Amino acid sequence: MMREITYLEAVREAMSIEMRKNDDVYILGEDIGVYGGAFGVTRGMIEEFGPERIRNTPISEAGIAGAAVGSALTGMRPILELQFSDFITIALDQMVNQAAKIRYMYGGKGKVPMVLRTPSGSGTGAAAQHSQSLEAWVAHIPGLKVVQPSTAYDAKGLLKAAMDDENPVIFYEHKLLYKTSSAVPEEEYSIPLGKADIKREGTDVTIVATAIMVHKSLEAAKELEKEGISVEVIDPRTIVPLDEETIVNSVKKTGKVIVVHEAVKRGGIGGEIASMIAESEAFDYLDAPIKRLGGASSPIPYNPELEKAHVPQVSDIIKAVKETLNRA
Amino acid sequence: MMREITYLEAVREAMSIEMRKNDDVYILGEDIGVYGGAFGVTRGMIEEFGPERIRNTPISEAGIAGAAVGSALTGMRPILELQFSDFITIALDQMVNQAAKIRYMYGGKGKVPMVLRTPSGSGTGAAAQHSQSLEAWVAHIPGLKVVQPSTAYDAKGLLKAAMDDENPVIFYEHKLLYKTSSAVPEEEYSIPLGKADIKREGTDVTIVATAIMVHKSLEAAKELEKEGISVEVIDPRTIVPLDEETIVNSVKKTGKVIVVHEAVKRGGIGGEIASMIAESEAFDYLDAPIKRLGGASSPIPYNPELEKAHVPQVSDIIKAVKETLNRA
Amino acid sequence: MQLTKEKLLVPELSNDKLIDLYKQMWQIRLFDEKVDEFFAKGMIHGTTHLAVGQEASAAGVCALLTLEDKITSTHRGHGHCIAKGATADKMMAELFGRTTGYCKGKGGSMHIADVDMGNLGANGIVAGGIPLAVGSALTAKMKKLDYVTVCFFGDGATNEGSFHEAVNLAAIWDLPVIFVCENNQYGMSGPVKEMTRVENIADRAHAYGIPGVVADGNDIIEMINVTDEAIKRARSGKGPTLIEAKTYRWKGHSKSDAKKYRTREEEQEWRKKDPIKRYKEILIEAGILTEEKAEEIRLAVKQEIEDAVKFAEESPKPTLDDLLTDVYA
Amino acid sequence: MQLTKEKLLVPELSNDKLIDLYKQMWQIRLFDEKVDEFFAKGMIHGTTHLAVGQEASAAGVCALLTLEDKITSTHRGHGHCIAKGATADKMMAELFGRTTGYCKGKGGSMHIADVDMGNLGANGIVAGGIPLAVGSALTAKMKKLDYVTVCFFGDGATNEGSFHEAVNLAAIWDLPVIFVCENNQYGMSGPVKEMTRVENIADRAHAYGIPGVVADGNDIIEMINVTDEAIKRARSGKGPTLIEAKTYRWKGHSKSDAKKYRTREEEQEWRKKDPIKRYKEILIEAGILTEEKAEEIRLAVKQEIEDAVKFAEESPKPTLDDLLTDVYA
Ligand SMILES: Cc1ncc(C[n+]2csc(CCOP(=O)(O)OP(=O)(O)O)c2C)c(N)n1
Ligand SMILES: Cc1ncc(C[n+]2csc(CCOP(=O)(O)OP(=O)(O)O)c2C)c(N)n1
Ligand SMILES: [Mg+2]
Ligand SMILES: [Mg+2]
Repeated sequence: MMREITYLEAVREAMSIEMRKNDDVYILGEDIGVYGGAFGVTRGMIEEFGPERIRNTPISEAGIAGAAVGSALTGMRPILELQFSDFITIALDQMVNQAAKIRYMYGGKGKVPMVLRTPSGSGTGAAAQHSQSLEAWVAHIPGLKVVQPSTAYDAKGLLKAAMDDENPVIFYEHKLLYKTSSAVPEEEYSIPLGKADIKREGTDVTIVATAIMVHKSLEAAKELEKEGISVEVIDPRTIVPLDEETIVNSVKKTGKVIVVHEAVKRGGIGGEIASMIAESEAFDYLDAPIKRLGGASSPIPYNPELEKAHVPQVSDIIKAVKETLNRA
Repeated sequence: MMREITYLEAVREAMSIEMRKNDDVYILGEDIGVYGGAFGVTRGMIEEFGPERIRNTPISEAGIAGAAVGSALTGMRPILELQFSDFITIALDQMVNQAAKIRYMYGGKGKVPMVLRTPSGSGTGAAAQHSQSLEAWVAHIPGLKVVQPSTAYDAKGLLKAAMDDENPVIFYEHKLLYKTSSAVPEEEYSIPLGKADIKREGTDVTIVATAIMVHKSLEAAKELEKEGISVEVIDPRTIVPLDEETIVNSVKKTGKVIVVHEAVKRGGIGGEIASMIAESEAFDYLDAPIKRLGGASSPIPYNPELEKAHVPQVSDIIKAVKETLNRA
Repeated sequence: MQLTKEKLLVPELSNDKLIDLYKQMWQIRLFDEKVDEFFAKGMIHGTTHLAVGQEASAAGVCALLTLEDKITSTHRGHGHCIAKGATADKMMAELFGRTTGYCKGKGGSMHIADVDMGNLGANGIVAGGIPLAVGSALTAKMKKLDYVTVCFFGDGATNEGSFHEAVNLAAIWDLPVIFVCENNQYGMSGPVKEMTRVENIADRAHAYGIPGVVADGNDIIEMINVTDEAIKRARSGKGPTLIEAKTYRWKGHSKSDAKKYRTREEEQEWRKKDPIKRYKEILIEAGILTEEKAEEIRLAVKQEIEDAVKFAEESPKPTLDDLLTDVYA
Repeated sequence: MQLTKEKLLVPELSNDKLIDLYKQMWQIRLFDEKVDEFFAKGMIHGTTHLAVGQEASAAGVCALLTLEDKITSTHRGHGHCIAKGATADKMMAELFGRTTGYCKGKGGSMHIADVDMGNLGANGIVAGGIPLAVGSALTAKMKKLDYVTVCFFGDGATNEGSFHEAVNLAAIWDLPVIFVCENNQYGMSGPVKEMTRVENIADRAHAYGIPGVVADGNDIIEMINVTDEAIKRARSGKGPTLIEAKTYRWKGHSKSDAKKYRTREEEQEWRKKDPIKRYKEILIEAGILTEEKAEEIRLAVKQEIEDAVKFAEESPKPTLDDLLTDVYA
């Protein structure tokens, strides 16, 4: 049987394998050295790769993002670890106004092969400034690819593809998934960016869910199965590029769809996915309105009960499925 | 007959009237003094209000945004002029992680009454880093209100409401609208945030359009009228709060809807608006799929023909209306 | 006031005030020690950053502040809160996520604020509070109010662009703000010596044309003296000062920290410079305090913290309806 | 090399090279004069920022660079491009939005780049190129390549957080980068004297523990000399230098600028320090150039620019399909 490792280990393993093969790959970020990074992802790596390639930086998100872009433009393949995805606010100018635009703006000359890895999501009690899910921002920017793995297996394969990409990729790791495990091959493999995964097949309703919501949706599907409801759960895995085909085909099959993410519902990527479905050939197959579930329209509260109430839970998903089925 | 003034003058007038009445209001920003701001909006104001209240700043978007937030928190009512809305990338941490969250995060104590005014949009040939429309970013953040006036009249009234608001408001001015004129009362008036305006009544199809797309939609409506097609054009005016009721009622009436904005379609606010409609009671009235028009998935090119091709034009809107009617 | 042969205290402070400050240092330490205990037991949600060992800078800097004066604080903010007048009960209630907490349980350790009392808030964003402090000082200047704003931040924060932009603004506008860098030698793990090439963080003041002062952050008397000067400068319209308080955090960065980036020996060296012990010795030598009285104070504070815990535990939790209170957009 | 009694040129440059530099200064000036003319006539789309009056820093700093060396530039970047080897025809084609332009007409004035030639790009974001330069220098260090990276930016840019963060990074990592601040006394309109409290921008180097040098930015010989030293430092692994070139832009900030923030007298004073004229006089005094030869050069450059215009005008425009070329996400 294949060994199981955690999501966190999968991320680390993908980087380590790559770094052993390719000297151009290095990691930079705050406290990624002996400290091992805020979540321990790079723990042990400085011992293997040394401080040049596991490059501890000052607390300077704009500077290190720009340094990553500049080094990528001149031949390196940096992996930038941003301690919390909320701090992308500070690194955003370099990612959006430089990294994303350079190739196009320079008439195709110049490329920026880099990965910005960053943990997102709530559930750790870190409150309003350390718990956001802001992937919709970068997904809105032409020139950035956006990845959100939900399992250890996917994390390893998607990170390999991200590192191989010639263009900037924002790679979101979910904090609550770091300790979850799945079977992961020891050798390297790549999961193409833009290929959704049907995490569970079903016939009555499609759920498109990202990151941790994949797991909540699978739990909901299990519950619903007991009531004879067959749920298909699709994990897009990358929101840019988005595998429209897999999603559309599923909706054509089930005729009902719910989109679930942890990010605030208002202006979240769910609107894009739902609208894409509605604009597609699946529209004529829809038996019920497309429902979206997402975070509440408030900053993320500290109190643990409120924090949970902020994001969709299994019970919310079950409720949404039933409402959708009743509408059909 | 009421005098006409430009959109730019309307913005300036709203600020001047308010500043004459309320000493707590001041403006800060780069080159807003004798230079009059990058687009000339504050021209003449330093002569009337002096350099303390028309406060020229260094080129420090993060610093001045934070200074605005801090002064708002302690009793001032700052208006921050950001030279180009693309530079919100640099001011974003203060707006998103501080301004938007302070009231909630502090348990309701503390408020941040400030307006961030900034010009957005393409069409001036300023290329990839000076032409974006990033309103979807801030609309995604609980705690920020987002305004996009399309006429001089609306600009004056909405800015008054924004200045009166006890909370942070992002106020987008469209560069190509600065020189457009409309009838504007001399005295002050307020247009409530969250109240859409039906810019043209119609019965066959609803267009929800923002900022400059309001005008392009009205042009399209005029053309279509010649062919006997009656178009209703709704201008939400504020995307947070969004006047869902006016939009939903219109769609219930026409059964067909197109959402148009200049921002990149992928991940733009159109997805939110379209999904909101699909989730509402209007769903059952829909005779055709909801169409969205928005900017292409590329950075904004310099060449003027390509620059135009990047964003929806009147002909694109006409085409979309016809396709929608054919589907119905 | 000549406290002892070596110690001159410049501003006039009563003996009661000096003893109060001693008490306050214990409040800071014992509050954080208690929080540490709760985190170790998993009794508190989230994370926390403790200021044990850094009590002298919070207490010393705030010693001369009035109720009208403001502060901005950091992720490591409990000490600043207490020094600015926050009480342990409402702070503990906040950490317990209760409605009686400073933020009704919605902010937690990194966001304790009390705007009415002049505490403009702890901050989870490193350097995030620096521009806020400048804005607060701008209000004072524009409204011709007499208050000063003290802005606390760490050594690591001085590598953020926000630090640079904000200090420059305060400098060119001569704002009444006092920048207090608590240089505890490390960021989360990054040693200040590797993260900058300057000898002292205070040297960075040159880049803004303002005074920069290095102080022994574990000596409350020195902290009071340098702050006194900075406050006078600020209140007389002469603009900001950057004070660097050299100090050390005794605990790990946050709740989980193996402290691999520093040695146990270094920790021991710094523990010898315990700011509370040093202050106690000065007060005793000056005849203001006795060992017995000192112990009494410590025990009283201990009880105060226990009472705070009780208050927190007995306080109501928010209901789910509270998720959307204080939401306006 | 003792050029004249006063002028010592430290690095060894041939007379041909020195004359080339004179020509280059005219290329920079006449290119921008031509662009100015086109904008005034509304013949070019968008906006532009001209470096007329600042020719000595671009030409002087780049005089010693090899093809492998890199530069990052700014919104006011035409001069840097030319100094790093760009040709007027492809630059002009870019401004005309043609497919033969450096960016196929998609970048425009603010984004001219030629990565293969070591020009990592002009930049529309003030200070945006500074971290990029640091990244480029990091590549050199990590790959053990011998190139240096020159990072151009304005006085205004030094108030951005990116400047601070990036220079600090370069300093702690001893990166081979040369920071060249072209202090032309103003941002868009903000006078450097009001936007900072330092006497010289070069003083900011203290905050990073690196050398800061003030130079006469209108004296190409001085620019070459200080750059020479900085390059040697960089190539020998000693890290970055901050050079401040004091200079002045003759034109308005961008195409529409009433220049109310400065006086006509000040402009006249600076015009007297015309860098081209000064250099010409030195070369003539040193016996390297004659008035006749100088005029010949100017006329040749003039023709070159006319040819560039012709090239641009005759070049094809992109088709609508080009909107989505070079798009990957
Ligand atoms: C913008 C930002 N970057 C990174 C972090 C993560 N972080 C929290 S505290 C800290 C170290 C701060 O160091 P310093 O400023 O010296 O304060 P200290 O913790 O030593 O008191 C880091 C990196 C953060 N909260 N915000
Ligand atoms: C981040 C950012 N803020 C503001 C601007 C608008 N802007 C363009 S150039 C300029 C002035 C720059 O001054 P300086 O750095 O001195 O360069 P100079 O124009 O004098 O060459 C400003 C404010 C910008 N392009 N980018
Ligand atoms: Mg520290
Ligand atoms: Mg300048």
